Amino acid sequence: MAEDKKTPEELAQISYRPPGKTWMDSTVEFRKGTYNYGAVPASAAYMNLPFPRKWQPTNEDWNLPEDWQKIIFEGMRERLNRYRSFRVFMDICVRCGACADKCHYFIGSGDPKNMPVLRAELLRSVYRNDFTAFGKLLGRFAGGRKLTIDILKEWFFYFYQCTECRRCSVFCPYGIDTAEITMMARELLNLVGINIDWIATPLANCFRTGNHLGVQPHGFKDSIEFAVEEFEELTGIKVEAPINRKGAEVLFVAPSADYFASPHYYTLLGYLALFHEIGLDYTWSSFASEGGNFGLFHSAEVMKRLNAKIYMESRRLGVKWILGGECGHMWRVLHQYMDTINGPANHLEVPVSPITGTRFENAKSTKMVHIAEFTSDLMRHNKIKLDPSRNDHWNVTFHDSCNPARAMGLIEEPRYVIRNVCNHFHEMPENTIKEQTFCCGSGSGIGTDENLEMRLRGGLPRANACKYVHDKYGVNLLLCICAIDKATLPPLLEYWVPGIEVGGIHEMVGNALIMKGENERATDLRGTPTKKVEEGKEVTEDV
Amino acid sequence: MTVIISLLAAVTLILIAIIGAGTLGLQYLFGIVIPYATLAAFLFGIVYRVVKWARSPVPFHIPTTCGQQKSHPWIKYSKLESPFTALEVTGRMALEILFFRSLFRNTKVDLKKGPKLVYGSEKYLWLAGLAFHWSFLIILVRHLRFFVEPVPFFVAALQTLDGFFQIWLPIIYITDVVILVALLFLLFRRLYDPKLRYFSLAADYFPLFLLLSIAVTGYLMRYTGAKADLIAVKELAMGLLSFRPTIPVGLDTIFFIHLFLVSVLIAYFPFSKLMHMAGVFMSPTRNLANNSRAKRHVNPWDYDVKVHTYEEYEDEFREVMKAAKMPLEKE
Amino acid sequence: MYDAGKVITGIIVFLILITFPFWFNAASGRATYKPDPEIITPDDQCVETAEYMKRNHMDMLNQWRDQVVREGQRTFVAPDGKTYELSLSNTCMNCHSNKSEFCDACHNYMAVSPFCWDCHIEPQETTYGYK
Amino acid sequence: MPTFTHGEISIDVDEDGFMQEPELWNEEIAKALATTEGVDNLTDEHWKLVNYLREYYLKFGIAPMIRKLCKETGFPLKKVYELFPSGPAKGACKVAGLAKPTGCV
Repeated sequence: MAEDKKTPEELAQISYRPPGKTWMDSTVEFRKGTYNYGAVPASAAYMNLPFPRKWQPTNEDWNLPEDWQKIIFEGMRERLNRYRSFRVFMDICVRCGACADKCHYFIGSGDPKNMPVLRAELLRSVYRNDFTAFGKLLGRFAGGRKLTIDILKEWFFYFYQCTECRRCSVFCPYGIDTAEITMMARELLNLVGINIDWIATPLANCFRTGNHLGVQPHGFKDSIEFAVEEFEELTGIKVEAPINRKGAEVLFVAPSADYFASPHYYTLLGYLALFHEIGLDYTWSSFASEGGNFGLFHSAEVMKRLNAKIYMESRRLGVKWILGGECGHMWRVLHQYMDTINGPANHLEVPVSPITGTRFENAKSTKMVHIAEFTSDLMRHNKIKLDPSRNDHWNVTFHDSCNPARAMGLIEEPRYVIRNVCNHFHEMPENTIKEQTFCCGSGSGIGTDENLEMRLRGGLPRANACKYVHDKYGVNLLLCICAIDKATLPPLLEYWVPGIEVGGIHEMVGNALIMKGENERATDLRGTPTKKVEEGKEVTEDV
Repeated sequence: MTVIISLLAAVTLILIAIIGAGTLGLQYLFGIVIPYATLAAFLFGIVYRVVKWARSPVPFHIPTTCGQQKSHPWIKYSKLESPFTALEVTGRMALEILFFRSLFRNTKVDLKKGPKLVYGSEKYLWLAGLAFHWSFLIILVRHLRFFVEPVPFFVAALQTLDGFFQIWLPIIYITDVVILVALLFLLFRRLYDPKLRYFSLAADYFPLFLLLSIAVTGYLMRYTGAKADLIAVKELAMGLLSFRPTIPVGLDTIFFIHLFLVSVLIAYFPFSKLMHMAGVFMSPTRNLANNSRAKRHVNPWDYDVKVHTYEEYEDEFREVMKAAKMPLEKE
Repeated sequence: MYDAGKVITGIIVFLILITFPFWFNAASGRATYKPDPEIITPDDQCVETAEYMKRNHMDMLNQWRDQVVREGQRTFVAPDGKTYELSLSNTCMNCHSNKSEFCDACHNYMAVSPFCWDCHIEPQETTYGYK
Repeated sequence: MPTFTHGEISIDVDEDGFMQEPELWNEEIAKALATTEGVDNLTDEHWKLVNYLREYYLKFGIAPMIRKLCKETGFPLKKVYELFPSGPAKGACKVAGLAKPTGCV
């Protein structure tokens, strides 16, 4: 990657003019920086995925099983019978093109097969050829294509260049959701043993240790304890962070990156501060130590297998309800799938905030509450003391993560939280936020380094909107509620618009929270001096 | 290439009608047999397709939310973009079906130097789409005067309204003009925009040519010297509808072309992208309420999967957990 | 989740709407009705053939009006050389004097509402002693 | 799967040059792997980092939190990048024979 890195100016030389020849028979070139590595056989085998083998996309021969076409067709038939979305979306697209320039990958790459309509056609053409009367009769003339190895390679390339962000589906007059189509394509690829490692290995880790990173229970404890210690150094307050404690009222589940990576870590400190200050009776779990679920990016079956631990653990620990941290796709699974795949959660109670008494009616069946819902409720009822001026050194903007925005409608809660803890909040342009938000370019399990070029391309629309508020308002911090965002936006912004850092909203809460018995805060949770202190310093120096 | 093939297909259809109903005088075939057959194909085809879709369940609850969810009572939620109740879903669907709500959001992106991305509003597709579909519907309803006796008041009222400007004689209907402009725009757009041209299939051009041909033959019979004998046309239609088909005197070739093209359209309909008419009602990203955490959605084909239990987990990590003084189920 | 009830309802509603002409005509009992415009005071022939008049009378009347009102031209020469006065009341209605049996027969059948009578006074049919 | 060879050393690595069998790691391999990261000479500071990673890995089976790494070695993140230009995960971990962390990181 480092070797042939293009400058932003070079990368932004994008033409939206498609090539002259037809899309129906071009082949894919696996150029470094644009594709993901194949799954490590051990990870695939651990998850009992079909045909684990040593394989890379650049190989001429993909060592497919003998009857791979039959497997794909059988898999397609099965999925057409199982998913109305798949069947309807295969049939009703009129190719109006409204989706074409809504995809961040198309905007950033100009590759016509990144237009959602054409991405879907890659699959649809095969469906048409073998599952519809016109296709069987007229073949290519009816837009049908015979399934060949080149088409399979094309599927792999382009369905791992879709982040399942659903932005296109907002604009589609029939609500055709490319995420659904990508999910089906990825499931089909999995059937013949084609997976990427950035998904397969987190799956195996998560199945075994409870989290994508593979942090084992003692490592989990070590990390949480480290955060507790560091928090004490920062504030003088020793918080409780119980792990696997039975009988707690609330089980808290966060994405694993929160206790591993930066800047996620500062959000973790924010959670710890908040829970301590309100005296929440809660516990962490080393087993349910991952809210995220890369199964969503792989197959419905694996999603279910990984998600099962959350309800299982809530039952074992005997909690009343579950609270979930800042994470994007995690909330797609929790909001739209968990109750269906692993519910009903009759062992739990309808969530009630022990601090405000608010009953979370909107979560009365799933029994899991988003932390932005929880915290905004605390603020609404004035249950916490806040000093937003402690965040005055940050000029913030908010990036709606795809899944909370377009699969959940969680739009105002995080904004309410931010307005309570930050004095300088500026929205990015209207076409790039809320339901029209742009993906970070790295979601759906493709936020790794081998495809960095595609990530930078896909992240261009988001970065460009950041640049707008950076230039206009001096925004220097992008807040988000997604662990993938926190991991992948820093290098993205550094590339396209240096000078913007990335943080979580509960980091800001942690900064602004006035805690009983705390030391005067000279710095925020990252160790950055607060404005007050800086200004104070200048004054004393002047004197 | 696909454009030319589609155009040729439409021209061929016209020639078939000219030769068949005109030269060969197969009026019984073109006036009775084909309309019956295609109507049957239309009705059967649509029901068949919808039933086929409906036989696949909606296993997961996957609405696309385009607005604020219902959570706290003090946050106003978007009833039409993130509906919570069945009634609100109906509202969302009505907006979608009657006014193409989602398409109304359409934007276009421009990459300026910098790089700087600029998003502009792009309403032409929405406007042309809406104009076409509404005109088509009104024209269809206006045609009821050929199909029912007595002609209901709403058909006459619609005619009066549609002929509001009273230009020309017979009065030019607004929808006749609008549908032509809209169809030409939709065709032009497909040909002009290189992105669209790139992914457009014959199946995208063909319906446009077909509809244009139908419209033009209709105009010829209404507005020009090739006027049809309307009484004869209605007699044919009424005969078909009462299952006493006859070929009345006074039907011209131009009418048979028109009728044949319409027959082709309705036969083609269920097996083509035109099924979006029914599909739009069945799209799970639009027709579900955003209430999945409040109300459990059941997957009918759900099956048990291999999960990793806590017991297995503790068995694997008991030693290190013990060393780290973590609570254990089994010592 | 199949929503079978909703889908079936939808299909039924669709079928009812789309077959509206079938059952409407069956209910009205006028499926076999055919208008039979009657000429009560027949002259030997019309200014043009009946076949032509059926399709084009509206254009002709329109032209006549324009010629009379705008150009003051009041004579029509028929294809057979005979001349007629350009006048709805005095020429056409000589033969087609009964609006309700002649004009309305087809106009109602086809839901046409011509604006002849916006200006012209509707004929007092009884004065012709018919009916 | 690629093989990495450097002088006498020949080991299996993944596409990004990370060791496939971390248990085979030794100091010679570390030196050899460092050359792929543009570090030709491992100084005491490099070793401090590598050894810390190694010890943590042997105890927990994974790399430590970046924050913890910085704190316990006393190197601010900037310094870590100076020592290993491609950073703690891709640079330092590779030299220490650790696997890449995966997930939302």
